[in-house]
Amino acid sequence: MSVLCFALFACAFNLLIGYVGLLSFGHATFFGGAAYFTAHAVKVWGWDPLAGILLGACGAAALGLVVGFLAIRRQGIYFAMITLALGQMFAFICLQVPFTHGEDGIQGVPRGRLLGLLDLNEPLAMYYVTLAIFLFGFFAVWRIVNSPFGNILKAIRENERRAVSLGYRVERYKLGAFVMSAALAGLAGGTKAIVFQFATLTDVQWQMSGEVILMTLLGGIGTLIGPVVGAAFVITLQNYLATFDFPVTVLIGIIFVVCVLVFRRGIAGEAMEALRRRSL
Amino acid sequence: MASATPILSATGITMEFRGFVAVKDVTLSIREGTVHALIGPNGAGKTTVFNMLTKFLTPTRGRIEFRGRDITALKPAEVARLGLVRSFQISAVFPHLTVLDNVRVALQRPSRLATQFWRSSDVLSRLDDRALELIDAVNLSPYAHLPAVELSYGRKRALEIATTLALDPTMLLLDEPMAGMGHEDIGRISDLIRRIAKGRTILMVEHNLHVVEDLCDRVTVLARGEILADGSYDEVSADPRVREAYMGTEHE
Amino acid sequence: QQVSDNVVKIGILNDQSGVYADFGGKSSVEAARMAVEDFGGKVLGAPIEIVNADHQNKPDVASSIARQWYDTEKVDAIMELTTSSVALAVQGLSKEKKKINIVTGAATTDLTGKQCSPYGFHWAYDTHALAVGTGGALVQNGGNKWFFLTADYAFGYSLEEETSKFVKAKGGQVLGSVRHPLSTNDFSSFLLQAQSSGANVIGLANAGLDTSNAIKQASEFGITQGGQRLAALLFTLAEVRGLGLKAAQGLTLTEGWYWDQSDENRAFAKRFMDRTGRMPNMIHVGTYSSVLQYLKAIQKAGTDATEPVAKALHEMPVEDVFAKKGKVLPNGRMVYDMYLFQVKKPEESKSEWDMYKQLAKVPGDDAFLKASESGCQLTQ
Amino acid sequence: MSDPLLEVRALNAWYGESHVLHGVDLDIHEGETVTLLGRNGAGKTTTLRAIMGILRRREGAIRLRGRDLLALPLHKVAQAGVGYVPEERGIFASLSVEENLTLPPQVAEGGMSVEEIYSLFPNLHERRHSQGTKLSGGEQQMLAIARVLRTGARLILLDEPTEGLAPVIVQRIGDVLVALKKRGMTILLVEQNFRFARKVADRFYLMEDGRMVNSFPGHELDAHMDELQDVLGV
Amino acid sequence: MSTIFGIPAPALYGQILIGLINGSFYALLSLGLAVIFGLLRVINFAHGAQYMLGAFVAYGLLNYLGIGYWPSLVLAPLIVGVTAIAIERTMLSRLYGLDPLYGLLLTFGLALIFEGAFRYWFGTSGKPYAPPQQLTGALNLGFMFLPIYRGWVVVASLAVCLGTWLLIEKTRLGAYLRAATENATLVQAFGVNVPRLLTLTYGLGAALAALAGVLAAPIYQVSPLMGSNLIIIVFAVVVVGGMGSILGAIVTGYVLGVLEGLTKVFYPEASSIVIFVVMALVLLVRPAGLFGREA
Ligand SMILES: Nc1ncnc2c1ncn2[C@@H]1O[C@H](COP(=O)(O)OP(=O)(O)OP(=O)(O)O)[C@@H](O)[C@H]1O
Ligand SMILES: Nc1ncnc2c1ncn2[C@@H]1O[C@H](COP(=O)(O)OP(=O)(O)OP(=O)(O)O)[C@@H](O)[C@H]1O
Ligand SMILES: [Mg+2]
Ligand SMILES: [Mg+2]
Repeated sequence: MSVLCFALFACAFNLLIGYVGLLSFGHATFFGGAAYFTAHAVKVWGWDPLAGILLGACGAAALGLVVGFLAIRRQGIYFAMITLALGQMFAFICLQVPFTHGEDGIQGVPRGRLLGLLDLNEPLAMYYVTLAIFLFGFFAVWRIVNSPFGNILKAIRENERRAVSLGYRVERYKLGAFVMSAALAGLAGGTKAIVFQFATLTDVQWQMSGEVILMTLLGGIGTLIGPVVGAAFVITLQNYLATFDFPVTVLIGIIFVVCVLVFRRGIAGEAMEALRRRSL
Repeated sequence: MASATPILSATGITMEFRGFVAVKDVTLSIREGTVHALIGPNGAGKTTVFNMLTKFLTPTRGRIEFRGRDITALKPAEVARLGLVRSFQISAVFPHLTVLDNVRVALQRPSRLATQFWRSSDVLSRLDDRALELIDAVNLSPYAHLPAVELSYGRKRALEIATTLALDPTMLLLDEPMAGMGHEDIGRISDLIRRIAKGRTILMVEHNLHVVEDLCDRVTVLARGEILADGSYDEVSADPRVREAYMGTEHE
Repeated sequence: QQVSDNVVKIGILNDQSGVYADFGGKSSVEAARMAVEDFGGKVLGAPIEIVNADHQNKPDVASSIARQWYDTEKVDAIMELTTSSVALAVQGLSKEKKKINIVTGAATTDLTGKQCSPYGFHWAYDTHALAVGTGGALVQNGGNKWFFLTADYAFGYSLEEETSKFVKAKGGQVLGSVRHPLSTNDFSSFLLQAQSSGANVIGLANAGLDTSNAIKQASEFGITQGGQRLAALLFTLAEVRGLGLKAAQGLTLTEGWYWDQSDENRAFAKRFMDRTGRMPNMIHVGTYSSVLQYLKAIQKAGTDATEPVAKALHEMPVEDVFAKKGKVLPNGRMVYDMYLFQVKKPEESKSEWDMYKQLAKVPGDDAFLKASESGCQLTQ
Repeated sequence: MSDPLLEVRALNAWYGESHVLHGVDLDIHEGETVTLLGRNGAGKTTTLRAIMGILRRREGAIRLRGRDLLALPLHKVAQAGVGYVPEERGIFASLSVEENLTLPPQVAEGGMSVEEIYSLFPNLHERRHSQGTKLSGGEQQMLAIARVLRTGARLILLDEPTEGLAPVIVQRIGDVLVALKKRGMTILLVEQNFRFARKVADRFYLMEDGRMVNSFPGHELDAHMDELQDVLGV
Repeated sequence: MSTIFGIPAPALYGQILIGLINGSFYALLSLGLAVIFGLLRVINFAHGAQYMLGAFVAYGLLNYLGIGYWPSLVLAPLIVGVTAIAIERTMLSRLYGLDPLYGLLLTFGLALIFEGAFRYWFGTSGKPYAPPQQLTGALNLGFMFLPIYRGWVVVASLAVCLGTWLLIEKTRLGAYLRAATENATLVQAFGVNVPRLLTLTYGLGAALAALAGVLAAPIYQVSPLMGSNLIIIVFAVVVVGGMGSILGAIVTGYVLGVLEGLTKVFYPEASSIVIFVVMALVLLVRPAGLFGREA
């Protein structure tokens, strides 16, 4: 289940990097922010879990609007830096505002009954709900990428000035994509809060943004399935390595470096390339 | 055919860059339905005027009106949406899209297919006929499925013109459309411009005087940021100041 | 069947590579192994196995590991649980799964308060004990005018708030406080404010690198030479060593254990040192003690089933190298004595690890909240 | 006849997977001005880039005074005395006009001085402190040419130097090339405007689809008009 | 005693001075970052790690080889610079011409490796490092007690910043550097050995970070964590100053240091985010940063 949450998160992230060419280094804001919103709504206000998750996604979209508004003014590396800094700012705020409970996090979030019917404390029920949400998000990304709107996004990535001269209000497109990506990341974060029954600072910190980049990079930037593969790989690795003697961060760092140097296309990307070569 | 009312008029526009005056108090009015040339030596301020007219630069002073509407304060995308579209002097295409996709991107905008993120992009295939037609018009049909990066320079320019035309603009601003083109293409693009000029207004910057002579109803000469002469090609080319500042001695 | 699956499996789940690795880390696993050996390697005839994992300070990783341990690897109890978000998350899970967890690596009193569990125990320090130790005992040692440097988040506030309470209760005064953001590099602005406040104790309500940096810079600004004392509310032996006595001298702090307090402690420390190359701190020894006590409880209950073992843990006194006359409250809080220490001057230190002198002993009953005041539902 | 200064034999070149030059042969003798003609996409620019070594995927032989250029890293080619004026001009935005002008290191004695260059292109003098890319298109072209004149390179590769220039300036550049020729400079020129080219060229090469299809001396241009018509569509 | 907004004036001067000291670190670090970014178009995420490395090398030199502060001031940047050169040669150089984001990701990975490894070897509580004998003690400036060592930090970093700025903006070498940022191939086609230039630049940038690390060792705890917290702030500084603008990095470093210092007095809770707030404001008004050129 945690793999599904992270996979959705990575897909949302990939929507930006893979198709708009924007590397957000602050996506943890939307993921972790949504987790807090959902956890709070469900635990304190006693909302239905689905409503809580939706609130998380909407909250993330709202955050996306603010962050995006500031960040889309620049491209490439500048954009990455700005999102990173804003993300860091958000993490500081989360540390300080009372409803997040500082470093303890919001703990013991009840899973409750979905729409009052389905008991999510049942692991299998929870699993299918998570799967359904993931599939919904995955489909949404696919749809957006292969839509007329997605087409314009690609054109903007290619040559922004030219797109402007053709009459496109480029900022709106980018902001639109950013908000969509944030909302989907929020969907993932909100679901995670219900699955794990807590929301903590780890999800809003920049290391989390780094992790989602790793997942996407490892799986294959700009491939639809890549982020899913990458997320599964990283999460499994993290849990597996936990019982190892070797320091986890070092290994993750090494994977990062190796990926960038030799498998830039990522697992899915390399696999597709291999297939293409064979069919030639 | 050409009516007397100006479709685009600029009054006293001035552009200063940190103390350097690139364009000084230029007043220009383009009559609807004409092909108007803006010529002048290098650095005279032609591209700068273009940039101001399409709002990629905001004039330091002055006022610009398009079809009776004050557009001095608009954003570039808005100006394009009003039907005033430009091409760039240094070629501007979407490099990793195919030629066909390049043109389709332009066609998409007025077709209201641009913001639909919930539909499949297959709906765009309905734009293909029109796109191929435009590509054929600039002689790029054999390359329709090639990514634009792989085109040679001259062909990129041709593609850019096709893309600009795709918007079916009321008025076109072409910045040196012939630059870098081979002779046969110059002929072809001239024909194309002549064809599209029907029912449209065109303002172009061009150094190829044959083309200017051939195509343009009216010529404005810019030198050092100011208007030096204005009139038909014959009038202007007879002006000794223009000959000295621009054409040089050899041009007959 | 007395012992499920014929083996007692204990999981040590802590931070082994991150910020808190020095608190417990891999060495805690060694401490747990020592407890198993000291117990005799078998309980009720069944072998004892220690497993361990690095949760990387991520509650979701911790929670996944704990779930996997409980569900597929048949782990019977989880110990240590560094950092409060992890401890709370795993305690929540353990409660749901009806498994025992004993926390030694986290400070929040919520573990035995609002979020207490019938199967959850809190074995070493908590914020309350630290506050009582440093706040209360130091006033009696002459530190009666306080100024706080507080980390600007919940942990810092609660340390400051509780400490102030005890300072005032003992007749001291709190002259003011300044809040600094988490992970501040430079404390000089705050130290200048503290310096000019007229206080004779500067309380550092923060943790980790923040505390280290504040202490180091305080010595640079001549604060201790100027007659003010520094009191760190959460600081351990390893960190003092990292600072060096030159910078840390005169610092007062509260810990639950120090190697040089008795022959028994020295003997334990030597064994530990031989195996890990470092001196144990209260968390290592706490984990040792929690494992040992857990085994004793199994022995007493005659089974490793959760309910009887939890009952035994609640009832049995704790008597080992870590705690003397320790007792467990109904909310899971283990009550034992804490100590106020002062860091020695470089010239007073006789060996590499000779760093503390004891100022006061804080009896367990004073140090820890009473079960009835803790806010734990189980005790009402 | 003496050995050529630059000798290109059976040159093949690729952009990634696409094979663009198919066995190009080319000789330029010391002091000669040679013009490459060909329609858009014929491979003229590619030939220059391959000689310079900017395009790395090449086969065949390129020799400068008998020395093999194929194996040299890019900067060594320039140091061997080859100057390059790229099609897209390559003016640096973060440098002032004057810095742009003085950027290329001198590779040999005998280059023009900055003063000489300014008197040749007064526009540049006037705008010397402004940012390089703030120059107009034509001014940038002048700057790009001016830049290699300073370095003392004896062989310069010029890619469409008159593109986008006002007729007066084109004339001036023609004069400059003639002057350079007098100084013994060797020039390889790519040009669409062969009215301009005929003024300066000693020899023409005609290119089509990545191959050299013909070569003839400058004065025979009129005699080859038909062929040009055919290949260039004049 | 005169007061400004309820704060005694002397205390205020003290805070400004302290802000300046912090600013020195920001300036040094963002300078190195800007130099590397300026030429290699690489956001050097390993910068924080290289800063930390500088401090640890100084610690190591002292404790294992008995080499003191002053030689370390030269040796540590040199050593770190050499490792950086090795990294550039073996890894970074393969990424040129690709999307600059890969450089960022690579250095991010390197930062994880360095920090993880140092945490593994040295633990997290850090190591002691005392200021050199000559610079211990403090000056009484009347309004505040200024540790001599801090005064030295300001002087040293100002000098280094100024020197680097002159090198890049006023020399031919600098012109090559700037031109190569835009079009490395073309600069190389003019006969400049660009690959070597890139290598040296990365080495220089890393050495600047390491120098900041050595300067920091006596003030801050020498710990594997010391870089990762700082680096994000330094990124913000660079964005505010305008990426790749050398002067911008330096000036903004000092200005933001002072601003942060003042926030610590007036509204300490906000001092960690003040830089980010400034960054957001600057981006709204001047997207290219205060000293950046519009793209
Ligand atoms: N952004 C700018 N900042 C400063 N100066 C500029 C800027 N843009 C243009 N200029 C200057 O303004 C003058 C006019 O430039 P412009 O590009 O309009 O010329 P042009 O007439 O289009 O010339 P060409 O035919 O060579 O393209 C030039 O001298 C140029 O250096
Ligand atoms: N970057 C590139 N990638 C792939 N193919 C390219 C690239 N650049 C050019 N080509 C192809 O190489 C061929 C030769 O191009 P080149 O630029 O050499 O032509 P040219 O003769 O200089 O034309 P022009 O007069 O238009 O400048 C063309 O077919 C072009 O499509
Ligand atoms: Mg122009
Ligand atoms: Mg060409």
